[in-house]
Amino acid sequence: MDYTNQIREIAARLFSENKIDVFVGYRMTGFDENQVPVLIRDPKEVPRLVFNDKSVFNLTNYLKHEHTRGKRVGLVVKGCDSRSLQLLLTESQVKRDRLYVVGIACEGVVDDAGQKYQNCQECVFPDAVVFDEMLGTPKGNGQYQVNADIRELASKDLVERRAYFEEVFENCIRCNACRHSCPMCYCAKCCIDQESSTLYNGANTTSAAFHALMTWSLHLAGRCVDCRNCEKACPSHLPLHLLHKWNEQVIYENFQEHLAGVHEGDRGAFYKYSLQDPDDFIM
Amino acid sequence: MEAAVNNQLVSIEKPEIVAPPDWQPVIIGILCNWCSYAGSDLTGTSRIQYPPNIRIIRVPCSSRVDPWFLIKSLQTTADGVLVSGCHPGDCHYISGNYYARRRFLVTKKLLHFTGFHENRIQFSWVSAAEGPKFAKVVAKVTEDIKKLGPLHLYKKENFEK
Amino acid sequence: MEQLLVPMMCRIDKVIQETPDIRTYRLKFKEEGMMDRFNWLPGQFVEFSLLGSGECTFCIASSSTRKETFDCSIKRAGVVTADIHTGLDEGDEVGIRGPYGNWFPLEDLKGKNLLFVGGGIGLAPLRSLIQYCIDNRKDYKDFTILYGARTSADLCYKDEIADWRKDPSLKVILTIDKPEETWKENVGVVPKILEEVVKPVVENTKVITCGPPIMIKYTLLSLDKLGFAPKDVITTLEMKMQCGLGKCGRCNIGSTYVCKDGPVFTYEQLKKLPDEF
Amino acid sequence: MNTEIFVTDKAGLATFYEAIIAKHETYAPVEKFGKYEFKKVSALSGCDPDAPIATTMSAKPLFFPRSAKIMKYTADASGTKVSETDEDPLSAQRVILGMKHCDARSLQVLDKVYNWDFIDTDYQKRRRNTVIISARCDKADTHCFCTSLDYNVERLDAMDVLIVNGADGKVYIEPRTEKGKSFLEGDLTHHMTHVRDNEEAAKAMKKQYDAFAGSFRLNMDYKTVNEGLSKIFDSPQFENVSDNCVGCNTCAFVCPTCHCFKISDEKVKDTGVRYKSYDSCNNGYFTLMAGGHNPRPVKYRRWRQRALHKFVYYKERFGENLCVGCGKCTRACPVNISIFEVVSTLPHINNIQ
Repeated sequence: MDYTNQIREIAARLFSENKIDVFVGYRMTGFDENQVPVLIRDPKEVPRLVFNDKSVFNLTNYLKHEHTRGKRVGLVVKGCDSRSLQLLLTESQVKRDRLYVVGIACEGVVDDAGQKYQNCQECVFPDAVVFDEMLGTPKGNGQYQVNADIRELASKDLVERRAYFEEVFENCIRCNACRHSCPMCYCAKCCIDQESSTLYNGANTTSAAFHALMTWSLHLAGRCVDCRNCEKACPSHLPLHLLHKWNEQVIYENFQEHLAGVHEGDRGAFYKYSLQDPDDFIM
Repeated sequence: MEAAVNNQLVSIEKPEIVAPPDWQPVIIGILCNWCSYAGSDLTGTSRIQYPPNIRIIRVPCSSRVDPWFLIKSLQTTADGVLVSGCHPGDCHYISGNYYARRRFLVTKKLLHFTGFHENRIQFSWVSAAEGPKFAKVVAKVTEDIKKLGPLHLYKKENFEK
Repeated sequence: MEQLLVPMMCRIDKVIQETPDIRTYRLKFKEEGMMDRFNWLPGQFVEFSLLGSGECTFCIASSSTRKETFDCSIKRAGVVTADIHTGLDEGDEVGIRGPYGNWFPLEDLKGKNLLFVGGGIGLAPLRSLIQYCIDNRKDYKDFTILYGARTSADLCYKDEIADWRKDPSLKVILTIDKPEETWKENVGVVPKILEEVVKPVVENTKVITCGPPIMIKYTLLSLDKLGFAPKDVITTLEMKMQCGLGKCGRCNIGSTYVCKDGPVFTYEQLKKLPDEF
Repeated sequence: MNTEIFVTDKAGLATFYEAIIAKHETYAPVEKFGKYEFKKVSALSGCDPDAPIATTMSAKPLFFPRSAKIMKYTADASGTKVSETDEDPLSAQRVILGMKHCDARSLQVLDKVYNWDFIDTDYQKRRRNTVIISARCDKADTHCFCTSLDYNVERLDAMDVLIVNGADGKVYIEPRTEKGKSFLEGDLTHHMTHVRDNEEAAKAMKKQYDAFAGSFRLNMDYKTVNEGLSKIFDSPQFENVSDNCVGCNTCAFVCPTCHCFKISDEKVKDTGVRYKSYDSCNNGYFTLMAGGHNPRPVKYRRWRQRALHKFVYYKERFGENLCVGCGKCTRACPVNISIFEVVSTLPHINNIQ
């Protein structure tokens, strides 16, 4: 998967037609195989753009920053990124007419070892769902499957699971990188770090991590697109996908819901209801 | 599900936590203003007894209950949480409790997945006329939580001593 | 360092509602003899904590020459100050640590005419210095106090200002931003009154100013215009602080720590700092 | 020259480590969730003192805890009682194994700020009671640039005991401080050969260092960086380089020299605890004052503060760079921003090879 040349052409064309103010893409770090997101404002810098299977970061994250707000943006999106873009559009966070979206029919991105990421192996929607222009041949949708880690963990008993997650929460350093790198976390003020003394736990303790991660994942339930920006950002390498994938699975199985951000105008499972929803757990 | 070992009450999720002999669970009850709160009021005025472990918070509607409240309760003081609202179809705001139902299920499942017993958070539909039912629900929740033993989430150790 | 961050408990002696959103808390240490050991100079600040809510930085608004108690004037602005306003009453307890920071250059001020320019809650640190100078009256020459607020209701320390006015050697000029029916004194923003009404003598005069950032900015420009040398203009800076000890890394402007090297700076020093306050 | 060196082999080194773990409270890199972190260990099998990769988090939490309790309080009718916490700031001696040079050096840098004016006694106590045993890296990582900064990596005396794995399979153990010297006395080193002013050993160690120093991909001249950055406060360049930063704070949390903290209260009814925990200048609310004024309201200003604090402000104030060249921030950054790249290109110097 290498669309470097096509993306450079598109970006150059958009700049010359004066359709965009800034183009968000990837460039090489210049010192290793990895890539850095880059915001290109000057058409002269277009040749720095690249795109291949190391283009990992979900660029829709930059739509929430002050740097692209109010600007006309050109953007490269993979399958999962386009789903978060779809949700951002549905939630009125970005304006469609200000965007030029280059969709990718994604074949999965790889980590440092050249191994495909887990979410790419299990990807259901590899093709961009929102785009102005599509690169690559669409592969069609995959089959939803239960995450392997979830299956393994769910088979353990309560005491083991509690011990496992206690370790997860203990290793959390409360840097909030997960939240900052999540494209769906755009609140100006987040409830997990409001500087309001009675609600917020500023301390860096296990219980504060429990509170922050659980609340965060529940606020993303039905909205998480499984791009795993959070997990890749986590300096403690915590398995944050467990929380999100579990919620996704619960919603998928119990409410027969689609995955987040697939359909236009679909705000996610928590914004609608059905009379047939399970009721047996309520007294 | 019996958590008692050698007559000592231990936490079902974390057996190394042993309850002190005089331990009583703290349960947070989050009740909707229009049905369950009125129902609990009726329980009181009808002089029906129910366990005193519950601390009641009144909210406008069960859909006001953000999953955050449940997490926060468990994190700080509560050993269990009860959320109660109007029966389906009876919501004062037409459909609030239908939305709430979805959230509760996901929250309950997630807590269960991360190693908390399912009975730590419980839900009920109690209408304004169901005073006896409210007493029964509280009695059941208290009984359940007593069996589960203390939650003793990480935070509490900071405040004891 | 944890021990350095533990506050001493104080009891609130008196609460004075200065304006709708400013209250003055008169404090006294609970521990016997602590009041004698607690020595401060005008311009220094303390960390005021409402246990359970958090800590805030406030300057001490009274002079160490009147030492039975000390005052902190608190404006309702953020989360903790809102908790302080709603939660604290006479007899309640708060934590205090301090005093921290530097103080007004008292030695340099000796034998000079003093012009105090204050705005809103900015009178609080000046009040400490004014009280100190009144108590050491012979060391200083003429006093002029120019004080402005948005409305007449927003003027702090009204009783004390009335006292100052009784003293013939003190010239007190008040101003509010917008005209009001019952208001008989000056109307207009502080820099304008400074230029048009006060018309201070430049020779042998030191100016001490404190107020909201925007007022300070224009006051400094006016003072420049009037011909004051930057070294004769003294102001206090406001920065977010948490430890007050020069460790938490919050209050630095360039390599200057406001909590250690400040909060009192001369205009001359300010000009050298990067523009980040 | 007066150097004492203990010579042994790989097996002897393992025995040495085992003896330390058996005798002292020991911390060493332990693998957790696919990365290394300093943890208390009870057996050599559970840890890896010679871990080839540096720990993701620095050793900073062992000296400056992630979240330290400042005090507890209880309020009742008779008034509020404040008590200091029972947290022990370390009274017994402890040993840290496998600390890299950069981590050890960072403590020397932090000493300056903690021993300035108000003295942090807890930090000092932890410092005093810790013996640092450091194995010199064999090879620099992609993001390492410790040799480019203002300290002599070869003669660094921040660690108490230095371990060098010679190319010939021999292991050289050298005490670098008085504390290290007295630590090595006794039965810890019984099975080793003790040599003094041995040229052969010195040569082998030098050779190892040269190989290590030669493996650096990143080289810069810190003086040019210090000087260059100090002049460009108003440069629009900061906006460009901070463009792709997502403001996630990770860099500050993993940095061995970042020392900013916040103070926060937690309460349950009438009791509460006050904590001091890490904070980062990349947080939007880091300098947000009550009332809404914020001196650093936008990302590039916060970013500038971080870069300049590291290479200009701290240097002006304390005479050291607040950076040890460990590259932890670059490895942790979700978008791979390299602090080396930024500071070396910002003053229009181009040293990336």
